Amino acid sequence: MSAVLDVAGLTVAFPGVGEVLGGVDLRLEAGRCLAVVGESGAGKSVLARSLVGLAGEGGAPARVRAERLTVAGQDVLGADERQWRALRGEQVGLVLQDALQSLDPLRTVGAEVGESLAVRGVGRAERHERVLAALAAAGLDEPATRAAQRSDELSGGMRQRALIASAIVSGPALLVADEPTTALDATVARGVLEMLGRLRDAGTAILLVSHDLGAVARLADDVVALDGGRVVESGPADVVLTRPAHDVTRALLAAVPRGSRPPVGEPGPEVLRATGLHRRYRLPGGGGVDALDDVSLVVRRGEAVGVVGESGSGKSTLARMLVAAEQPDAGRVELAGEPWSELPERRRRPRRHLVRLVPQDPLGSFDPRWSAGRVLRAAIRASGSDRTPAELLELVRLPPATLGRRPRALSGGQRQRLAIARALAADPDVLVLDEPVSALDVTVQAAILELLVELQERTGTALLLVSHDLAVVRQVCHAVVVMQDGRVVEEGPVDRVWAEPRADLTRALLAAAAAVPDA
Amino acid sequence: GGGGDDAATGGGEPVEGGTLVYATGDAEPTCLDPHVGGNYPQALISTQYLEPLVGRDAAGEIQPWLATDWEVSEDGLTWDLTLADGITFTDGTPLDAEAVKVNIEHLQDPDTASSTGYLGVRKIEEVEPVDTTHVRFHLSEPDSALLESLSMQWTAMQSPAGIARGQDENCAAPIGTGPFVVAEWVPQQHVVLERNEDYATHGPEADHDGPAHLERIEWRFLPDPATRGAALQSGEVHVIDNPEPQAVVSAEAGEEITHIDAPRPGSVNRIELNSSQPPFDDARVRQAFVYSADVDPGIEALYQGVATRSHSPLSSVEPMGYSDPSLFVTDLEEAERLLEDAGWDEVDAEGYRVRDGERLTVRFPVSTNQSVAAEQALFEQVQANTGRVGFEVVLTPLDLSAWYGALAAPEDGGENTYEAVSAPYTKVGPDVLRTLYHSDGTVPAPSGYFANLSQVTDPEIDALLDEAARLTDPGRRAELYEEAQRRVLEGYYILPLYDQQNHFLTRGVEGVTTLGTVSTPTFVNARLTS
Amino acid sequence: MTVLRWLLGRLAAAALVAWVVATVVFFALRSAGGDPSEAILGGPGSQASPEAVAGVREEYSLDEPLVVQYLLQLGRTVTFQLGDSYARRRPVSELVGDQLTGTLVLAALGLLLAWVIALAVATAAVLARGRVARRAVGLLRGAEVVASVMPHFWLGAVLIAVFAGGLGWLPATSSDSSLRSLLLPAVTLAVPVAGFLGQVMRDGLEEAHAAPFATTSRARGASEGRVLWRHSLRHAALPAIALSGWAFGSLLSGAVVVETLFGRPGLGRLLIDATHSRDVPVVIGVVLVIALGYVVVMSVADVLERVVDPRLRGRVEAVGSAPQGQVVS
Amino acid sequence: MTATTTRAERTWTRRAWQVLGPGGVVSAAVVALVLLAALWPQLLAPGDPTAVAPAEAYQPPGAGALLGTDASGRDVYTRVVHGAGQSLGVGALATAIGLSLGVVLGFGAALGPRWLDALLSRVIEVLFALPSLVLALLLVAVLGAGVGPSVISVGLATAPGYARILRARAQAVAQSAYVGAARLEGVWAPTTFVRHVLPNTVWPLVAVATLGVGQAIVWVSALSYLGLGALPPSPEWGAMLNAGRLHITTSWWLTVAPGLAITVTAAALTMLGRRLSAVAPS
Ligand SMILES: Nc1ncnc2c1ncn2[C@@H]1O[C@H](COP(=O)(O)OP(=O)(O)OP(=O)(O)O)[C@@H](O)[C@H]1O
Ligand SMILES: Nc1ncnc2c1ncn2[C@@H]1O[C@H](COP(=O)(O)OP(=O)(O)OP(=O)(O)O)[C@@H](O)[C@H]1O
Ligand SMILES: [Mg+2]
Ligand SMILES: [Mg+2]
Ligand code: NI
Repeated sequence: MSAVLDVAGLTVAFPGVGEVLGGVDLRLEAGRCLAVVGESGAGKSVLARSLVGLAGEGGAPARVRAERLTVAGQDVLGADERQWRALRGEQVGLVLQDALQSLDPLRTVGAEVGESLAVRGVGRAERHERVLAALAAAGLDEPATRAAQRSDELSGGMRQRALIASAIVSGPALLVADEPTTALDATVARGVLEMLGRLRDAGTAILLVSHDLGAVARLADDVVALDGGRVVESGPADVVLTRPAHDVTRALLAAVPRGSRPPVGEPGPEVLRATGLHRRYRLPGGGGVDALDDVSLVVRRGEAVGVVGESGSGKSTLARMLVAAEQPDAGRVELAGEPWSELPERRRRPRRHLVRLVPQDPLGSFDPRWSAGRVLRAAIRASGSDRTPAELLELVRLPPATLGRRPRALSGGQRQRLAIARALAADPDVLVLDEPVSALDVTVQAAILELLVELQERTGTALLLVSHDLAVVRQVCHAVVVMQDGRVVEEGPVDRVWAEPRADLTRALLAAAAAVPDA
Repeated sequence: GGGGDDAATGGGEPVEGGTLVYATGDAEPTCLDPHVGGNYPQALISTQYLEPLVGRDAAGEIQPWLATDWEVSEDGLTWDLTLADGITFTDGTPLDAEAVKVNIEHLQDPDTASSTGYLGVRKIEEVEPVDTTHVRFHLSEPDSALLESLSMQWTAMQSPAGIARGQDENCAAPIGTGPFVVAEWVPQQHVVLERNEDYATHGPEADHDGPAHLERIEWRFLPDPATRGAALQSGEVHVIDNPEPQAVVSAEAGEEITHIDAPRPGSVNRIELNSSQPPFDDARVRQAFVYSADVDPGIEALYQGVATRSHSPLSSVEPMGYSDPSLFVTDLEEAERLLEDAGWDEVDAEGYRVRDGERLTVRFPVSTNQSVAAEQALFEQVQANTGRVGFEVVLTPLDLSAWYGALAAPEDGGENTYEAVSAPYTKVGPDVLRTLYHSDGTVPAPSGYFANLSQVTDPEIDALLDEAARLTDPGRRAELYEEAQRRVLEGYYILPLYDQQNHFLTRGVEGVTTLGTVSTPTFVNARLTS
Repeated sequence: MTVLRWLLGRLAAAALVAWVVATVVFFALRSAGGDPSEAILGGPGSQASPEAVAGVREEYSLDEPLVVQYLLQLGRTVTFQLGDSYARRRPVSELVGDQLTGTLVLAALGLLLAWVIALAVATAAVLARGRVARRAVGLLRGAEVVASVMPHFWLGAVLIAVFAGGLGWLPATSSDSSLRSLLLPAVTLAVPVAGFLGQVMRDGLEEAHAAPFATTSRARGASEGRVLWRHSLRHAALPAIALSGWAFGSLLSGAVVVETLFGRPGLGRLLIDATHSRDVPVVIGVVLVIALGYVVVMSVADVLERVVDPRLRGRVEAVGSAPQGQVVS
Repeated sequence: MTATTTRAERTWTRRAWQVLGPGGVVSAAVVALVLLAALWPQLLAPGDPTAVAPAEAYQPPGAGALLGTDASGRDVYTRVVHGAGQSLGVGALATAIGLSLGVVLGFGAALGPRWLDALLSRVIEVLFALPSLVLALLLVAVLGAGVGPSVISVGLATAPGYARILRARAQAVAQSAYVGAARLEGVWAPTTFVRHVLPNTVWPLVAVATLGVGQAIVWVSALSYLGLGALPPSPEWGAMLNAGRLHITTSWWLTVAPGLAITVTAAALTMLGRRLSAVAPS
């Protein structure tokens, strides 16, 4: 069978940046899936874009060289813009990494999905048919309704599927999918992967770029590992994922969260108790949504409690309520046995240092004009503790040089650590973390999780960890609370829940979270 | 002289008919009837459709027009005027003695708020229609300036039927005997004047019988001088007024554009010094100001020969004007000495003179509507020049309302808010001196306005002007007016600058002349050139 | 329901504007010196007799206390009885009505031109390929900034000197609504606004053109032109539309200057003349019309924004996340 | 010693180059020059800007007078240099007025109770609805011509713009996660305002204000055209430009010199403002 994609010696350089890809070789046949893995910045996205002649998008114009560049059976080495255009959409579909912003918010989903047909002059009626078919094939319910909506009216998962629909609408021979499952719920991600699997089985060649080795294991036939723009390892998926030859691949695999924590020996005193929390949000245009519906929970000293659930199930709302960033409509929160949620802010202020929130988006929670040092000093002053900024940095394993830098100048992992350091300034009794690692690279994620476990063991601070990733919860937490539609559907020790899940949702979540084979 | 200099326009055969476009820089009148209010823009446009009882030639001689003959009684209190026979207004109403009576009464009616016109006919106590063509004026006291007043556009004759329509309607389209008729007035845009086909009352300037050559005049309002110049150059308009001096100079140099210089009669353009309060209540200070102003080089540079320096209170077109250049020298040392004498002998940190802790300040409100750019520049030079001997001149550009406000008499006997001002005043004949320098002129109208802005209150001058106004003997009048002018000049009440500038540039038209009265242009002879 | 609320809001704004304008203009002009009765009696410096002045004062209630006069004026303004001009003795509504279309046509054409220029510049900037073209775009950026700070009167004077006085291609004056006579004044008005809009649009266009959805569109085989017309331009137009409301106000301000310069009849000139003669009813009338026109234009811009950006349609003012009372169970 | 200074200098200039870009650096240089002219005009032009010499009127640019002379024989170069102070001052003052009013309205609307927001938003809307020149005409009618009223009216006219930006900005900052984080740390609200809201709102505004100064200079010059601007014999650029405009065909330098001064200064300020707002942390 001839190769849909045959690349040799692909080199991409940017002026001022240098070579981002250095001599990449790839080969992919119809009906197969090739996964490209690698750490952040390895050049995965540049590679994906190069295959449709858009390497330089969003930045300086790229210089692309190759020994061989055959895409969908056509030699595109030195192709001009018109030749590329003929290829794009028709022969190759691209799903960009920024799925949430890859659909024009001003146009209907139908118009976006049908664009590659419109470009080729396909008639309106036929276009409509094929758009609906593509949407259905991408696993969207009610395709007709979706086609009439705009991207901001869709959830993240729906957008991701619509984007895939737009890439496959003209039935391309090759689909390049860059991180199609990041930012998706485990259950939703699983749906997307299954859909890609069906496409592959129907004969489409798929190039999958992903940092999620679980997804790779599920879908890919072959794997290519990139590091610094070079291919460091390649081979059949089951070989690479079970017997990695290169350090980078090995590190990637090692970083996948695995295993669980031993149960706490002696449960400490209660630090946080929520009883019967209710919260209802009004929706524009009438109606409302119950973000929290009779939620109760207890967190003890020395204990780590995980909160999992699908997107929109009320996890963040619960977290905000526990730190009294928001008031419950009904129910109450007690902090260390004393009233908390019903106090006026004035009386709450002196005890605020007892509980700290590490928000999902650490960058937004720092004043962009403040240096890390200033952030920490302010936190220390606010809680009246006697720690020093240097000490706090040490605690989260950040170099002292970080003190003078602004949050924007820090990497994602560093920012997350800084946020944790800030929270620790107060020596809180309980630390509430909302999705602390969802935006991070697997390797960085592993480091943070390790840090959290170690911290807790050292200080005994109670943890409440919100995450959509079951593996993360399992690795860090002793107990878990599973939420659905604002309600707690299951709770209990991690081991018990994993071993014998009681709620349907828990079972579905566990099934969706594909395990990466052990190295 | 009042006539235009009829240099042949560059090429082009004169043609009959056509529309002449006139662009004026003067404000758009709010009423086309010059009896109402009465300012120069009204005189300008009404010249085309209204005519006065008498005219005036270039030499200043009164000439017959609607009135063919006149006679004054021995005591000067009764005037008999004979009207031309068989004349009708363009609406068919006859121009008879009754019509004259209606017009004079219209001028005297407080509702019309006529200013210049009212001042001219205020001594007429009664108008007696003797028969159709004879009318008799009974005066309260002799008025030698009566004919001059009646020659002005502000007292021009209108159809009584037109007046009877009421002020609002009459303002929109006054009805007269002129060569053109008001056909349409689109405010802010133009007034369209159509030819009067039955024109019969040819005045002193008319050079042919029958109606005017032009079919129509479009009278446009174009406030920006640069735009007016460009519009003339591009051939959009045929005649413009109030050109910038530089435009006049380049017109004279070229072939295409003809320049008409028609200085206004009556008063000269001058800076008046308010003698009613310090510091100009002291003649020495006024003299020092005049000695240090040094306006000659400025007038030369700014006007480039377009305006000639004057040393008289009266316009150069007034035969009775008296001029004394020796009084208006530049002598800084003498100026300084005069100021020291007057007690202004200290100088403050900024170089201004001080007396008793008070600075020698001259407040000088300038009307941006009435002073052209060159004139404002000249005032700036006066400011700089008098500054050298220690005057602090504060120039304040003001819009017309505010400017009148600044000149108005204070409500309750307080001080005036100006020390110097330049206020144009147009009136035919030397009697303008009585308006401007008679102590009666310091008595404000209810609005606070008064004409004698230098506030000259010299009984001798009053006596001379009163006497001259009563006499009809030209020789004796001239003597009296000369003496009055000498006293005004020697008292340094004013700093004469130049004639009230009145220039027109024409292109693609010939035969444009100006009336010998208030120098407004008439198009009775005008023909477009192809 | 939301439409009704929006409409009510606009009406409230209009009423408020009317009230403020009447108040501000009234007190401004009454404290400005110069007597309105003069304006009524034939302009400043009139030598009307005391009887005439008294008569006028009585007729126009000028002898009442200022507060009473204010309330009278307010009553008239809010009921949109603009009264008669002092100086011209004609109903203000008529005067304003006569001049309204001329100014509106001028301002509208100015805005249109500004949009066309801005669009052309912005698209050129985005589509420019190659070295020379990029250089030229760099120069255009400078030109945009310079254009945006051009004083109207200077630009107009230069245009007149060149195109009317020098080349004689176009008339120096503008008296009607023919394109020939509107062109120079409209260009004079448009250039500074175009400079502004151009900068805003180019920024928006460059941003949208680099956005992931544009890349995705290219990946579907769309040409640069299609990406521009179907995607980027609508995004870039949004801030420009929002700015157009402001731009219209600036065009009306500019109209005051441009109308004087080109001898063009219009609201601007009417306003200047009326201010100079303290013709209070006319000033109030003109300012009111300008202000209300602005409210209308802002509303139109609002609607347009919603047409272009459907996301705004459902937007209602912050429907509360405010807690509905404290219930402790 | 010298080597270190030059290295320090070099890094400093390189930094400026990086932050501002070539256009920004040139603009900054122009602004610096204009500032110099504004503060110490004697340094650049030792002559007297008001000294008249009618005999030397309308001299074209040349050896005698760098930029020629005007209708009164005053040196145009000297006047342009000495006019910088007033023109720049006018722009700065108008912007200061606009900004302070904008700050009051904007912060009041953004941070006050709901009714205040509604009220102030209406006020902003009304101010927007009165175009600047209309405001200026009214003010000049009240206060008389001169720089003062022009400055006030331009200030008033620009205020709603600033207010709107401020309101949006202050609201965004007040609802930002970092202000929320400070609250959860138990920081007192007024402290948060001073530490976070104020600096993060006002700094981006500095850039906008720089842009506004240029605009204000142009607006005040437009008032000069209507005869409502600076009083003679002040060499304010707008007044000079307007006086020279009448001689555009015969003595071009009378408009070109102040015209360039206005456009170049305003353009430089605009460019600098845009660069600053591009680099301002937001
Ligand atoms: N248009 C461009 N101009 C200059 N540099 C670029 C451009 N696009 C990418 N790069 C650089 O190329 C490198 C590889 O980027 P790329 O986006 O391919 O990483 P990635 O492997 O996809 O990482 P991630 O997992 O975070 O998405 C990075 O250092 C990036 O900064
Ligand atoms: N301020 C708000 N106004 C209105 N609705 C809200 C608000 N905040 C949250 N909601 C709604 O409440 C529900 C729960 O939201 P929440 O953010 O707690 O979910 P989550 O479990 O954290 O989801 P995710 O995993 O996507 O972060 C959602 O339906 C959400 O749309
Ligand atoms: Mg990537
Ligand atoms: Mg959440
Ligand atoms: Ni993940």
